[in-house]
Amino acid sequence: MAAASGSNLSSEMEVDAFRRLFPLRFHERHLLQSIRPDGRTLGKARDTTIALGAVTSANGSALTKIGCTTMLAAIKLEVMTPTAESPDEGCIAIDFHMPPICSPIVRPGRPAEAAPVLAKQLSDTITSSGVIDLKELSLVGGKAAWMAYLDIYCLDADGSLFDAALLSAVAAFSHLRIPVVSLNDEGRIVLVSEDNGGGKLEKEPVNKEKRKLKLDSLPFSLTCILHKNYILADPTAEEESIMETLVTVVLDSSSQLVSLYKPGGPVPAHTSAIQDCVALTRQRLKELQKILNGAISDMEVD
Amino acid sequence: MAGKRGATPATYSPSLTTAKGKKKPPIFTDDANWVRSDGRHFHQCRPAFLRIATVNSASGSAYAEFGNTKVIVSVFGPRESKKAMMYSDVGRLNCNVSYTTFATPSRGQGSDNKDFSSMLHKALEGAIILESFPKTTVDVFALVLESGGSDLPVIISCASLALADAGIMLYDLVAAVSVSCLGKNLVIDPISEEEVYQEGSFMISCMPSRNEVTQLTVTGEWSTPKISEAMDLCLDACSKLGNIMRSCLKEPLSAPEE
Amino acid sequence: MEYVNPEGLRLDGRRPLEMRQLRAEIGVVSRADGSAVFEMGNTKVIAAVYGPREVQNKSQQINDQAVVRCEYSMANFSTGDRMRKPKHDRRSTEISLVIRQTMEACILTHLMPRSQIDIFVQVLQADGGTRSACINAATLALADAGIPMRDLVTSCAAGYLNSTPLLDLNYVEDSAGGPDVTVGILPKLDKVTLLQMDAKLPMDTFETVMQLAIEGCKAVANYIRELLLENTKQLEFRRGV
Amino acid sequence: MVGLSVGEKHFIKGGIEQNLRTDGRKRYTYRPIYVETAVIPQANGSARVKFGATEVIASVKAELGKPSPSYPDKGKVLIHVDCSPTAEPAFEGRGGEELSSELSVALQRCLLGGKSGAGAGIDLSSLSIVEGKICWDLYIEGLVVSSDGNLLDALAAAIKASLSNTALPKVQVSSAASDEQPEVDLSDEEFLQFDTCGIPAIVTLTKVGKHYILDATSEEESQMSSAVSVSVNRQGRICGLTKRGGAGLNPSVIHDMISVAKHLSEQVINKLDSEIAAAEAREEDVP
Amino acid sequence: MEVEKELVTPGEVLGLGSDFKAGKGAYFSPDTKTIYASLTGFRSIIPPPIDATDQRPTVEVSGHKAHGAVPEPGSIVIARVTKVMARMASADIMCVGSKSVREKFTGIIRQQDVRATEIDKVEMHASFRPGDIVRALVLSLGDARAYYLSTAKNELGVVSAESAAGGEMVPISWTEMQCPLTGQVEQRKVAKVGA
Amino acid sequence: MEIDRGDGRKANQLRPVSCTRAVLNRAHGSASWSQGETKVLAAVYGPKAGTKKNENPEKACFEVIWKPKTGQIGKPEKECEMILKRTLQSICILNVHPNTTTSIIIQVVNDDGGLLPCAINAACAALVDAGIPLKHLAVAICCSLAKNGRVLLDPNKSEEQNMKAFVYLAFPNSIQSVLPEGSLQVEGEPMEHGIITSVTHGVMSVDDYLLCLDKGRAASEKLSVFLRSSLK
Repeated sequence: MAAASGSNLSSEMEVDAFRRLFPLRFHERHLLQSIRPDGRTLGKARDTTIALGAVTSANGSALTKIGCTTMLAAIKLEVMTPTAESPDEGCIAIDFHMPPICSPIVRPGRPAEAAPVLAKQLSDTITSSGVIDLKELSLVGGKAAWMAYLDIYCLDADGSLFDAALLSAVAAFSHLRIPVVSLNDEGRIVLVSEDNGGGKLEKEPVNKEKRKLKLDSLPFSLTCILHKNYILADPTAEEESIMETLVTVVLDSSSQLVSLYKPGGPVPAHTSAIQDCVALTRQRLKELQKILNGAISDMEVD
Repeated sequence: MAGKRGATPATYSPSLTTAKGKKKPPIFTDDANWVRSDGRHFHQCRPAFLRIATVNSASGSAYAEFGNTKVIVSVFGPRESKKAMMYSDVGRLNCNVSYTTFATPSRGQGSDNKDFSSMLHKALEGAIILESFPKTTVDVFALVLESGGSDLPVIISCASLALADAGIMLYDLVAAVSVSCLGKNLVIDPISEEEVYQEGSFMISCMPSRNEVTQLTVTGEWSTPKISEAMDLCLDACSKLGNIMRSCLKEPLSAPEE
Repeated sequence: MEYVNPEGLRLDGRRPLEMRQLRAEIGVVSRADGSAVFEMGNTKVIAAVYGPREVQNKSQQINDQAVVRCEYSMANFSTGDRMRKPKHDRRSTEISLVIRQTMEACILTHLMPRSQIDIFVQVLQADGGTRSACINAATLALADAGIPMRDLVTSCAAGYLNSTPLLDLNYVEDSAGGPDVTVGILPKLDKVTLLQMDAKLPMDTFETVMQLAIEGCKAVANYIRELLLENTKQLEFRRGV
Repeated sequence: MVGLSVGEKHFIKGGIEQNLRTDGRKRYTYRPIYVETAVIPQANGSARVKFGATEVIASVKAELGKPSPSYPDKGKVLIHVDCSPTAEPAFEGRGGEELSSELSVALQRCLLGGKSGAGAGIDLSSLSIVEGKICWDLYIEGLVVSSDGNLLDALAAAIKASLSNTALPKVQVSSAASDEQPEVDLSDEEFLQFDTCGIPAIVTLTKVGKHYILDATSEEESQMSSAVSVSVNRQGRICGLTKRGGAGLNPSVIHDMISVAKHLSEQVINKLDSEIAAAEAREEDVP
Repeated sequence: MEVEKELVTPGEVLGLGSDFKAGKGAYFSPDTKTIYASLTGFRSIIPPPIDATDQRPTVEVSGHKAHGAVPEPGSIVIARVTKVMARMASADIMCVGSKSVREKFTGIIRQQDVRATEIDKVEMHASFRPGDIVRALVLSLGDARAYYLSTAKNELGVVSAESAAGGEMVPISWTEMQCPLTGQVEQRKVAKVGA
Repeated sequence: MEIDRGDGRKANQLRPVSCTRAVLNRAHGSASWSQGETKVLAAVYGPKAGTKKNENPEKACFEVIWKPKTGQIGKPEKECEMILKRTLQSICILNVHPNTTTSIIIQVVNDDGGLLPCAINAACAALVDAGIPLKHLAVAICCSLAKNGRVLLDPNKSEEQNMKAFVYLAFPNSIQSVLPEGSLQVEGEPMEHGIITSVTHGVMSVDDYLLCLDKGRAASEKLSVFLRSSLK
């Protein structure tokens, strides 16, 4: 191994400087003992937390943290006139933002070029996974329907952004409450405030109580790095920048394959590697479902 | 079934059923014992929740929550200035404030306070020892997650915490408070409803322990005595806020290194 | 729409071959190396010249002559409608290019190698013929800045409406859709340095309209020359020579 | 910006200490003010103001518009400033944008008062025609032609002069009863003049070393540690205040600066009004 | 002798100017004649060296992570060479002293700063190659774009380099390095590895 | 069990493929690739000196510009640019021309389904035409999954839209290796079975995905034979 002969140089240099100058050698030395610089085993994901209802001014919101990567998703419902060809369907507009606060690479003038790519990936995955039945967003057939603006903000970018963003989107949808509305005389939908719910009502409210969205197959994802014959689950930003082959597997709760996304990368993925990734994702799926249900249950409590 | 690719259709947000043509909500009558909508009396600020080191990939960061106003600030640097910049033997400060789309009740309002970035720059400029990092730049980026009223003072205080967390040499922390004038009485730390109906506003950012004012903006009509009354009110609110900020900075250090 | 009434008078009372009233002032911007205001009737333009000075970005530097850069911008209140004038829309970029090429032709750039000359033109009031007014203002500003030039560049526009050639069109005549010939000449060297025309014109009428415009340019040249002589006399007087 | 050698910097600071500035003025004296009105014939009102070498042009255009839902009984006033590259090569392209937005916000803060429009120099309710339906929208545009310091005061003076020169056509509301857009016809003979006594003047005190100076040139501004712009109206009430510049200021210093500004403002307002009256007079005899 | 550890934040008074000298993390404000803290950390007092004329102890703030390392004149940096031109080589500074920088700074090594002897006959391409790791001394803040670096001492110069064949080269003299795989010798300005 | 596809093709029959090289004279390398109605024109300029802002100067860097048929560049175009850039970077030898930028411009002439694979093939042909050193070529194919579980290869636009799901796959092309014992063995699997790029649309089961993989590999043999013959 080339690193050994350079040892006289690295022994007297500090670990921190060696990590900055020879990142690949630094990581490969760890992989030999199948651990990673932050102490995790190869297949273990970072600890994940979900906090629902982080934004009071939004109809549904969630803050998720996977290790240091932090995402804030918020859904605001607005009324739109549905299109002619799908009169009784609402619509979802998904947008992903990387503000300058999330990483040193992003400058206010120049947005990160990964942001539009992730936005497209997220909207493809969410629409094709069918987690939201657009018919539930309809209000008055042909005249009014809900337009759900889902905005996901990356507050701290430390690797596997897609997993954290998808998790925050799914959590925000499960926290979404559709407000009670009624049609007033000018044909505009207006909120019916809870207190005078029982009071005089020119129009009986379109939907009775503040209801939740019925969510069936929730998609969960795991990104892995293929390097030589190692598979590293849930990489940090440093690992992603050194070993560039990423495979993102998205499974839904009925363990159907929603998407398998491998955008090139020096290491070709063989079938065995694909199967290992899918197995890791299945195991990760159970973990995430447990965390999400925990968050939902203690939200119902308070 | 892909999401709408073309221009998203025009949408409007269903606002609360407000009766038409109501002049000014009666709660702003001029009698003295009137209590504000969120129960605070005139000279009481909202509870401040502050935390530092919230963004790992930034050199320094801070999160501030004053009632419904939630702000995250991260500081990068001192790092290389942009190529276009000329040589300067004094460090440079670069500030940028942005709003999330869901920060304000209606979607588009975030963009109309473009001048916050230059106001933040002027408020912080006086407190940073620029000579300690020649030729390089310190970037201060703020993101307002939720706009609940008097956003700029919260941004300034949170930014000075983030600078301290990043280890940038400061003359002093910067605490900022704003006061609205409704009828005769001065209302400190106004929420957005109060801001809409204010006749005048008085925003001050100062260095609490050196007792120096770095930024001051006044709008509306004020008589001189009222200005000095507002000034004293704000200065002692700033010193109280300064102590809260200092305890927030000391707290992770005094606790055993986890 | 009748642009020339039977008695031969135009809408604003001028004869077809009559120019609008010229007024100019030199040295209005004290911090600029050279500046001038030029008014043709209601069209009012201010020009400022900075240079020759150090080239800002080294990539544009030419080592045997000076780089001439120009920026044309319109004030928000300059035209009737109040629409916000974005700085870099196509029209202003095109006019900046025209002014730069015209001025570059007449400045002796090889005398000032590796330097940069900035010409900034701001339209305060636009009432037709802004292009010509800008060139005349730029010439005055360059002269005020003492930049060596082959000759003055003066410009004037002429049109053809109701089958009569009209000199120095105003906004109403300009937007009547008729042909608009803008000419820029070096009066002493009697050379045409700028010729722009849009819309169709038979060859012979084009000849007469162009000749008319050249006459206009010569008249502007005389006015400018007198103004510069007057200005130099004042400078001499002020220096008490 | 202005390249000053160390010697020049000391020369400027020393001069201010001894109350004798580089151009011979005292600390609180203005440069010669020159006002010319109706420079832009197409606008409802316009003015060109020169403070020594600083020259700005302001124009007011009035259009009929719909009042904002939250203030149905008030007209709207929008102030926008533009920095022309003729003033400084650095304003070329997008260079001048930051300064112009800063000036626009400072002017709005000093002239238009709080969000509700109360305490504004311009009485917004006088702009309303039919409450909730039609009102006058005033678009005030400022243009910096040549900049040699003290832009904010010059712009405020130019706006005050252009407003006094503004002539709003008289308005008859023909069909008053109907609910939607009532037709309005504008008579172009008699105009109602704008009362500008309420409009404040801005006084900027620039602190260099220990002392403050008035109407600073750009060289002096490059030496300032901080500056306070106070807008004071005729009744002596403060209608807006902006502190610029980096260094911190002791609150007592600020109070002192405010009182000095108040005291000086009467002198400035009278000087401006006399200049405007002279300009109006000049305008009468040369149509 | 350390006074019991007391936590200070920027702006807190550390002592009067008359009885303390301002050390690291503190500054002296002339108009109020007091010393304030400029960083968050523990207040510590360092006794004055015995022979120093000024007997006042220095007060400083320590313990808190100072801002990321910034190259200053006189600091030893480790950089990776990016481009080599006829008269200078440009390099990305990765570490200042032993601390790595969060984001790279650009430095250039001019021809006259490569070595101390016959500086005008220096052949840049024989001293550095893109990709080499170099230990250098920061000469000055340089110009707007880059810091001026120098490798004019024995222990400065190329510390590690990759040969054309990809092997990690071993230094054999102060001007040559050899590739262990192919045995090929390449020219470099080599840093003498410390004892 | 024969499924009649709109144009009468069998399940794993590809659309007619045509590739012409050196179509543009100003570009260093260019190729136009058409599969059925889908036609893409690729041009390669470079390697030019200098690298972009935060690119690594020690390696050659690639820049992909995707020009859609109509409209401006939106998020889908940015995604295709990123996928194409990563794919091409993985097949080129990067350390031959350090500190250079090669820009690849993709102009969509017509899109009738399977746009991304067609673009990948066109880009590879253009890179060969420009003489850029490549480790191996990439061959891309689109496999779609019908409702009844059958895999259809190279669907056109209408088929793509009403299929249950489809996946774009890119494989290294098969090589006639000089070594006697057949192509290179990499941990027991022939080298060209490794996937370079895989992008799926629509929900499918894992085994369906593996089925698509095998079908795709078989089809890529045919495509690489065509590619090799067209490049001679």
